[in-house]
Amino acid sequence: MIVLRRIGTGLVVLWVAATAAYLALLAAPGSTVDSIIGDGADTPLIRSQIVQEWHLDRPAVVQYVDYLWRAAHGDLGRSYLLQRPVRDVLGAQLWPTLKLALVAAVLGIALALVLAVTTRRPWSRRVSSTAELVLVSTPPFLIGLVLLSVFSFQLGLFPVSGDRGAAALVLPAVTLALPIAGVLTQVLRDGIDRALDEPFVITARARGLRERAVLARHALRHALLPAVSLLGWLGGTLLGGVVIIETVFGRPGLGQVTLQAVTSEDMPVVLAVVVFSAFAYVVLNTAADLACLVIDPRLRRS
Amino acid sequence: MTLVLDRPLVLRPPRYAGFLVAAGFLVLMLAVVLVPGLFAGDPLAADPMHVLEAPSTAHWFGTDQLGRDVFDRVVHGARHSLAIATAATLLAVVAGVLLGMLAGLAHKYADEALARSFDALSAFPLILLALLFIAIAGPGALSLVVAIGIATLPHYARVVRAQTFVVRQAGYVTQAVAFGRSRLRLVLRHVLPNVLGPVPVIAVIGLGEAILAAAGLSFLGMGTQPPSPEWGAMLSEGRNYLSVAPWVSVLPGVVATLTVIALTVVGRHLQRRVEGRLG
Amino acid sequence: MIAIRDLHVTFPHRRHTVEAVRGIDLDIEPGECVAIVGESGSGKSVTARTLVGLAGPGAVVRSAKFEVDGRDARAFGPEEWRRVRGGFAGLVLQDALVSLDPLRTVGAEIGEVLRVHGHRGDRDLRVRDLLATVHVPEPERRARQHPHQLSGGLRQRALIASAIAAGPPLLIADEPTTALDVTVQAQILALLGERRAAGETLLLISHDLAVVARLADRVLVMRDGRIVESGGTASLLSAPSHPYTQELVRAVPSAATRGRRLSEAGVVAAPEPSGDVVLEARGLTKRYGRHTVVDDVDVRVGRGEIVGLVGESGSGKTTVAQLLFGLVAPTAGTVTFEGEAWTGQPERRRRARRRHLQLISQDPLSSFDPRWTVRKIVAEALPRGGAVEPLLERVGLGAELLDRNPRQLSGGQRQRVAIARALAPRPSLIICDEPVSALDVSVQAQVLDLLADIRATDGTAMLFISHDLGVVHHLADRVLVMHDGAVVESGPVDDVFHHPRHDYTRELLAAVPTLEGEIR
Amino acid sequence: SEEAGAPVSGGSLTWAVETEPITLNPHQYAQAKARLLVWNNFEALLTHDDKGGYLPWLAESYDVSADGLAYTLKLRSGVTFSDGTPFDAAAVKANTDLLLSAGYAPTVAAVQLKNLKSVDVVDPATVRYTLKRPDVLILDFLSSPQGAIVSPTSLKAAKNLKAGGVELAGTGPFVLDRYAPGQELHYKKNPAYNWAPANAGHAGPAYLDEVTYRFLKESSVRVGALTSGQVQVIEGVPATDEPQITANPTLALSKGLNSGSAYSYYFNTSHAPFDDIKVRQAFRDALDVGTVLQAVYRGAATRAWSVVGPTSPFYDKTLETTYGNDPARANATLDAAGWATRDSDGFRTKDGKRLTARLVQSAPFVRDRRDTLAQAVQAAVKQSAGIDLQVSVVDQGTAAKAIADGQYEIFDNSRADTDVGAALNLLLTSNGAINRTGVKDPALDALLDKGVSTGDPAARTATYQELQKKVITTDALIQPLYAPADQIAAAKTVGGLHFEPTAGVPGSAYNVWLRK
Ligand SMILES: Nc1ncnc2c1ncn2[C@@H]1O[C@H](COP(=O)(O)OP(=O)(O)OP(=O)(O)O)[C@@H](O)[C@H]1O
Ligand SMILES: Nc1ncnc2c1ncn2[C@@H]1O[C@H](COP(=O)(O)OP(=O)(O)OP(=O)(O)O)[C@@H](O)[C@H]1O
Ligand SMILES: [Mg+2]
Ligand SMILES: [Mg+2]
Repeated sequence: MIVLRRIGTGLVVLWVAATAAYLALLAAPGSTVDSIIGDGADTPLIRSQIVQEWHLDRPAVVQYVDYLWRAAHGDLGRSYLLQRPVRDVLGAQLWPTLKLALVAAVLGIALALVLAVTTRRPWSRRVSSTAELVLVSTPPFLIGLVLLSVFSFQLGLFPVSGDRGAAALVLPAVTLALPIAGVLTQVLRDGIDRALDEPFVITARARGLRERAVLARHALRHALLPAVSLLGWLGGTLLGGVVIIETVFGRPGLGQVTLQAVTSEDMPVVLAVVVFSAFAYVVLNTAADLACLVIDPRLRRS
Repeated sequence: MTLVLDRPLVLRPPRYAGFLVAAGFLVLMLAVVLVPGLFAGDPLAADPMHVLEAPSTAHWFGTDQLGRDVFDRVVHGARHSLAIATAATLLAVVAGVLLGMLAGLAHKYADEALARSFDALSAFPLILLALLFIAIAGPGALSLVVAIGIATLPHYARVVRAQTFVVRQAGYVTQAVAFGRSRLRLVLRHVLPNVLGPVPVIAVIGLGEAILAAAGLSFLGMGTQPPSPEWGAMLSEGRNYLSVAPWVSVLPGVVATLTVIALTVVGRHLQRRVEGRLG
Repeated sequence: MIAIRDLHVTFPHRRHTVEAVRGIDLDIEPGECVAIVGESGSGKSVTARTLVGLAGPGAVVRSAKFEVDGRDARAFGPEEWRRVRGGFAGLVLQDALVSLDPLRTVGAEIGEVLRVHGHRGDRDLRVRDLLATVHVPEPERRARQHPHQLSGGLRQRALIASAIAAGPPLLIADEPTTALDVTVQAQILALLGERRAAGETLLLISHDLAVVARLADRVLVMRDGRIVESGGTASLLSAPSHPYTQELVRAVPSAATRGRRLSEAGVVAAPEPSGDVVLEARGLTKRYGRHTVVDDVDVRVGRGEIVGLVGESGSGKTTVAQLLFGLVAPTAGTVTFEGEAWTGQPERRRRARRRHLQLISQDPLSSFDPRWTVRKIVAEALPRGGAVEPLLERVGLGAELLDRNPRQLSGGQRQRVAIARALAPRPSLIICDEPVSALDVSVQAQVLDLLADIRATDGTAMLFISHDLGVVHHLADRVLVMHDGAVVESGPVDDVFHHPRHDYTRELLAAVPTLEGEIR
Repeated sequence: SEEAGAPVSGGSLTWAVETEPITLNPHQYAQAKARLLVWNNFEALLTHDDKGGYLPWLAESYDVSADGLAYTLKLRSGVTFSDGTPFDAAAVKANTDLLLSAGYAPTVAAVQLKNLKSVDVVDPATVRYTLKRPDVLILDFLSSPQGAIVSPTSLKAAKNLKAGGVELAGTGPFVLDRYAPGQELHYKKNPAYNWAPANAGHAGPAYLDEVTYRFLKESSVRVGALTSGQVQVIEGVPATDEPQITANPTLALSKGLNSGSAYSYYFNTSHAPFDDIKVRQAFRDALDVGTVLQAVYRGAATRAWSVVGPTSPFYDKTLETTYGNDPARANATLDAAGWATRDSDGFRTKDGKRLTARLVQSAPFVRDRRDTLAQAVQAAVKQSAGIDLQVSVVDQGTAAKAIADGQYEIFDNSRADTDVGAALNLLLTSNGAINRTGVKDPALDALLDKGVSTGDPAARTATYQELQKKVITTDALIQPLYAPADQIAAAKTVGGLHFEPTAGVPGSAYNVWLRK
């Protein structure tokens, strides 16, 4: 029931997102024909041919309904620029991005867990929280540029760019993971602090539990709750992050496709990216809700 | 009364030292924004004979690809970057407070619709949302302001909405009903001021986020137009020379980072103060 | 078992150091039940926690002698303290409802103690036995449930089970009955009495003299971190020697205190009811979904009358208050206020009459706009041009508080400000929803005296909601007993409380611990 | 280079390129930077020699009728596409007909084939192109990527015809067998290949077994990949990175100037201020192109004096040093033209209006640091003559709108057409597809017509030189800046790297070998 309702709202969010983006792009300056022509030759003949080819002479409403109809059937249209089905364009770029995002997420989460749990003594805590502050305050591309400059250009430890082999994944994944780790560590630490303030922790201590056990068996689980609900945010950050990270490290992926599509007003691709990101958000948030249910029995009531 | 237990006490007292340093830095930044000419020379003066020179006493931050002094550009860039971030945050705060309060006070369905649209809006990564907006309006400072404003708006709207719920049900609003106050008066006298409470503090931290977002978008070439010395744009231009002249991109980035850190430190300090007062 | 001399516990802070405990002596002999009573903040909990080495973060503990189980605890390391906790002394914490980890099952929480203290054998079986010992029905099913699935009473039982799991010779119970309904409270006290009868050593902590009176052999009265008086329970309660203890004993409201002042010697006049009806509700019903929260309730309050409304938590008292106040529309039923229809009116029409109906709630702090000063809060309620100072004077507050923020006031002062504000528009009826439940006995005594004075001088009628039968018996003229949303019994207080006709009322009355019963 | 030794067969090469082609269908070709990829697996009927003439490739010979309206080509025999389809006249006709069909390649049909009437199969080894009016540029088309012949079988079968890819089969020395979008293209040798043109360097199959082209957009990243040995060849080396290559003894750098039009600023003459020739002249005098180029490209750019690139056979060398870099004259001219007052920012004004020129650059098409160059020009003309050059880099839609609405005073462009006549037609004819100067001059149109009506190189040179004098000297329509160039940097173990004759862009991998 909960799942069904979630899927329902999810679909609504998707539809709203797709429609909003569609309307927004409709409002963009320059016609669709302009964006298809790009900086190429431009004569009335060429224009009329383009209009014919893409059926741009139909009323906007018809085009919109057609777009929705096809999107509902999994057909996201054809890229104006690349002349290929959008599904192929995104499909081909999905894996490199996903790979990067997954590795970065795992790295970031692992780092955050380790830091939040191990840096409980005053001085280590201070060092760690300062580092977190710096990480969350630094533009990700600066982190990337510095890592690139030091580890690739100066030391030559990692390949400069591209998507070949595990070594090429290290720097971008670290760049993407560091700010995430910064935020998550703060959230986890705060959650642990809060949990340690709760009376049940004193009860646990009064039973003779070791401090380590109090942390692992009681506090950490409570700290996970706020962290898990950040899953949606995490997905957004990763997706937004790859746009910049892929540019910095010259990696292929959705970020590059998005950027190219936005600058050249490749409307079908832009729309697809919008729908995809809304989709990812819906999926991740549903997952987060379910995870919260698993962790916190109090939520299972209704 | 409940007790605060077994958390190392050392952490509780606010870090005044850090706060003071950060606040001092921000004051300096403010001065730089108001009278950049006092601190640095012409950010546009190109010198083709001294291109991509390393930092020295003549050029503290080195020179860029056109022989412009990077320090001068960073100083003047503060005005551009901070103006964009401030304008965007103001936009987000004003719109967010209005919409959030509207949702918090509205009837169930209107509230639900508004809340869902905040959700839908925050379903998109800031960068993507801004890119979408820029795809429509074209790059430029104004686009950046509106894009970041729209993208960060749900943040404030949600806080205000939640706060409105709390305030709406608070005892003192009930009490005010007991004195036969009209709805409008209730909203203006009790709800609005109490809802606004946490907003300035979030806005200070949000300002840092706006700076980061603006820098990110400028980095992607969607921001201010050359030759204006915006930090993100400088980073982006300098990136081409990363292997030969890292200072051109790294130093503006460091200044941007320091500003964001300072804002966060000051914001968190204020937050603790406010929470301490309320709780 | 415990021998402590000159114990000091301080919490050093940068600006102000809190001296929570200032030089107390404490001895506990095996098989004895010792009680510590005192007002909030007197240092009871800190003392209890210091006994197991958990005084708190940054606490500085000094003592001339600190022996636990015959050994000098001042030299204990973490491992030795760990063995004391749960092994030598079981601690039942003050906040019973939140002292079990909400994310883990009750069985896991109890089993944890067993594991830590090296229990051999089938742990699940032992957990079930323990739950049965503390009279948890269906222990097998309960062990698999999470705390939120248990009622307050069951949670407290489970907590006690976990405290005694490793068989510690000493059980420390910090306010084991606070926040529980009277009937549940009686059951827990019976459980503790059982353990005491079985010869266990007990350290009982409470702010409620009546609770302590039933169980303890010896009572220590604490105030401001010091022990002001101690002695055998019966002698101490019947003939307190320290003025503070005297004050404490006098301040407990009950049937016997009707018409008397609680905070000082003296009487309060109770005017004859005039027979006018201020507010009348008929057939009030409120449903939330399929759940009927208030079921066909009739309420009538005469001019100058104090009507008590008692009932257990969740019985619908607050909802009745909201219905009468007109914040929530009833599902069925009508309310007439000062002879005119009150329900079913648009808020615009009611606005002018609002001032005649005021509200005082349990938590005054949340009823003040956090940004406002006392002056502004009271002035808002005053008709144009009214002065604030005389009002404050009436409720016994000095003008020096005028420019303070409510957060800078004590609990009693806050409630007085709330009363002053409620009085400002000269209302004909004040609805008081648990106005004294959060206050210490002595402060509660002052507030109750104040309310009685107001009724006597102004003739203001009150609907007085409380779960404390003693308070209602002390103050009210008539009483309504609520149970599961319905009024099961009503009538003059003495009639209802001395000759209860309904089973539920009898049950309630039987559960109330009273000082008189113990002293005699 | 010498260190690569004599050609050897075998091996696999990785080559980092700047641009990922938006399409792999040669008919849709639109990016000069993609040209080095096209010729690996596709071939045209003719190819350019290095003197402005044409050599047969898939054709054996060509013949032009006296009236210049019929071009008859004899086709090579024994050629097969990599999918097994035989190459013949029908295949050629199928390709050209497809190009002419509505909606397939609008630009080719409207520009390169605008004068084509029909294509006819004379016999299986002969095709005839019949024109509506004389147009020598048809030869340029026949040797261009758009004129490449694709297997008609694969054209019919292709799912994403316009995007192309592994499904399109050509006759070239390599076969495209893998395309990883965003990452790389992988070609393997076509062992049956035996029909290289005369100027290809060798005959028979290619030396390399496989070539991989990786797309690395950032120049620093390409250089890094080369210096760290991840790739053996890169193209596109910006001036600032050149020292890194030249300082490295194991690497070699070579450059080629592109054909087509020079990178130039075109003045919009349809409104003020550049409707006044004096202002156009003053702008050019205010600018010291040499210094600006030196600052931005650090001596790596070749200054252009004409709209026609210096490597073109039609280039008019006499234009050099005849204008520019005379601030005194610029200021005098502007004073005389009425822009005598200055505002508080130091810019010239007239009737309260600032002397402003807007240059709108479309972000996706900015390359070679032309945005940086624009900033340098901006600083220069401000300093020397108080001209306010406003540069904006915008997205494609905004740029298109600005151009369509005439909201610009300067338009920047370079064209990589192999025959510069094609570029000039687009840029300068009254109804040219990218005529952004707004010039409508019958005399100019007549010259442009004359330039394509004869195939005689000498006659064409004379025509185009007259034209250059007119647009550069007489009318001051254009501010030429630099001749676009390509760079190749490679490990010295790589041999046979070269630039395509005429086009001046890096050549295909056919003649490249890798020292063992
Ligand atoms: N960790 C701590 N840091 C600072 N002060 C503390 C701490 N723990 C307790 N205190 C202070 O010590 C004093 C005694 O507190 P304690 O909890 O012992 O009171 P109590 O008698 O149990 O009151 P209550 O009846 O409200 O539970 C209070 O003033 C309290 O504020
Ligand atoms: N808005 C509401 N929606 C649904 N149920 C409600 C609502 N308000 C109260 N209830 C339910 O109505 C019942 C009575 O609540 P009420 O607050 O009136 O009890 P009470 O007697 O005041 O209890 P307490 O002594 O704990 O304050 C409870 O079970 C409560 O959960
Ligand atoms: Mg206590
Ligand atoms: Mg209640």
